[in-house]
Amino acid sequence: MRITLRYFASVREKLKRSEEEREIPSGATVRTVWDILKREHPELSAMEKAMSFAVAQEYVDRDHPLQDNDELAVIPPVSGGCYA
Amino acid sequence: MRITLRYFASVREKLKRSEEEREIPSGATVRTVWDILKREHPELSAMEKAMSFAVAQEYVDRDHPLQDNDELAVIPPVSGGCYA
Amino acid sequence: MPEEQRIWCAITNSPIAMQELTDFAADPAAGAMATFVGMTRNTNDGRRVIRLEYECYPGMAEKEMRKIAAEVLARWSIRKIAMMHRLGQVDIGEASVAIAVSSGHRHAAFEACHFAINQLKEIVPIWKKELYEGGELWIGSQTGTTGSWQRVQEENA
Amino acid sequence: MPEEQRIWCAITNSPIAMQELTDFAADPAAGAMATFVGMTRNTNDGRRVIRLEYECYPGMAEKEMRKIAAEVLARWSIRKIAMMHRLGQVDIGEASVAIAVSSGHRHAAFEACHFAINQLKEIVPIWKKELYEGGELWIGSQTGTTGSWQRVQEENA
Repeated sequence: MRITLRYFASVREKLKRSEEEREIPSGATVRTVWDILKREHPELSAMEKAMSFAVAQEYVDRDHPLQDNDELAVIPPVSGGCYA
Repeated sequence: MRITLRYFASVREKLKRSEEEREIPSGATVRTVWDILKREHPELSAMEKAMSFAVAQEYVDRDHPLQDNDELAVIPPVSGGCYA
Repeated sequence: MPEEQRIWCAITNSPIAMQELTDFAADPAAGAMATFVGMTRNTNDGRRVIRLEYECYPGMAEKEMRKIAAEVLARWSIRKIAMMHRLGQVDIGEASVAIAVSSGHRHAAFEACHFAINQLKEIVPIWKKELYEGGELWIGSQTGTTGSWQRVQEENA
Repeated sequence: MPEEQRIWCAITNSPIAMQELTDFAADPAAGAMATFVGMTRNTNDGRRVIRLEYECYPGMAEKEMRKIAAEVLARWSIRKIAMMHRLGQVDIGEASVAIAVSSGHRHAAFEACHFAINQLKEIVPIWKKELYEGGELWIGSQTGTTGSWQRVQEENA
């Protein structure tokens, strides 16, 4: 099946792109895709604990099963608002 | 000795004046003057507990001794700000 | 920064211009500003309010406001504080009081701003008369609540 | 009053006009309005900051802001809430985020406004890059802190 991946902020800069489409094995979860990304970009592992994920613009955990045409967003630690 | 009395809000309306000068016995305290006012205007007694006093624009307690030329303000419960 | 550049307290007969308070409180080292605005509400205690009328003890009211502002600077890590109170007639929806506090950190800004309005209502010699449908009333004076001075003492106890 | 008249959440590329937020939140039944404005500070963690640059996950950021606003209305007795976040370059002293909450009572207004900014910083998918003298840095990403989703879970636990 095919999904769209969205990258933001530090992840977008590390991967040098803001989105892409990918073919993934049926039955894949968020974790499956994240493991693939970490294999391709080992430097992502430094943010292992800090990373969150959203499917269809809702936060999901890593066991969330993916479906064809899903949009999966890789969400580094958010830092909206001000410093204060 | 002679002092100036200042009245505000509900007290001003009850006494129908915002200030006056008074001759008071030497050695008088805030309480002395307040007792005189209550004798003249018994309706003030309803606010007995709620009343505060200031001399020279500083809150004082009722035992505060008065001096010649003092300005004594009779301060009903304050209600600045908004309702909320 | 000297205290007079960090505190602005004023009593005014004109409508409150909030922008002036936030302009005063703004500071390049402040990442947070909390403000509070108190407005005349259209009902109170079941009465339909027409408007409020405020008066103060001139001189002492400003002094007590400045004391609150100085206490805020002493208790919290605050850059600047502006406090303004309006006198005279204040119609529904109009502001009678406004406070702006800037700080390096949002928690300090919120706490200090909340403290400032609480203290202002408790101890600054300002009074409001409520004109409602059917009468008028000096707010605070109708009940035998504790006086401002006693509250000051309790605060400091 | 229907929820869409009580909540206004927006993300903008323009400078934040605070007056628009307070105009939205004003209400004749509200006696209190608390606001919060977050601005770019000139230093952070000992670095001299030049400016910040914000980006968001379009669509999801607005949705998460609306969720926070809806939770505020559910948890406190609030009349209206307006929340706005700016994207792109935000210079020193300029506002990146602003929140206005109106209420019948000041305590609810303060608590709700404080809650809203805390939540916004925790869960809304917005990121800031700090340009400082000597480099640049995605704030939040440099440390192995807990992710947004884990924080959402902890909040709800």
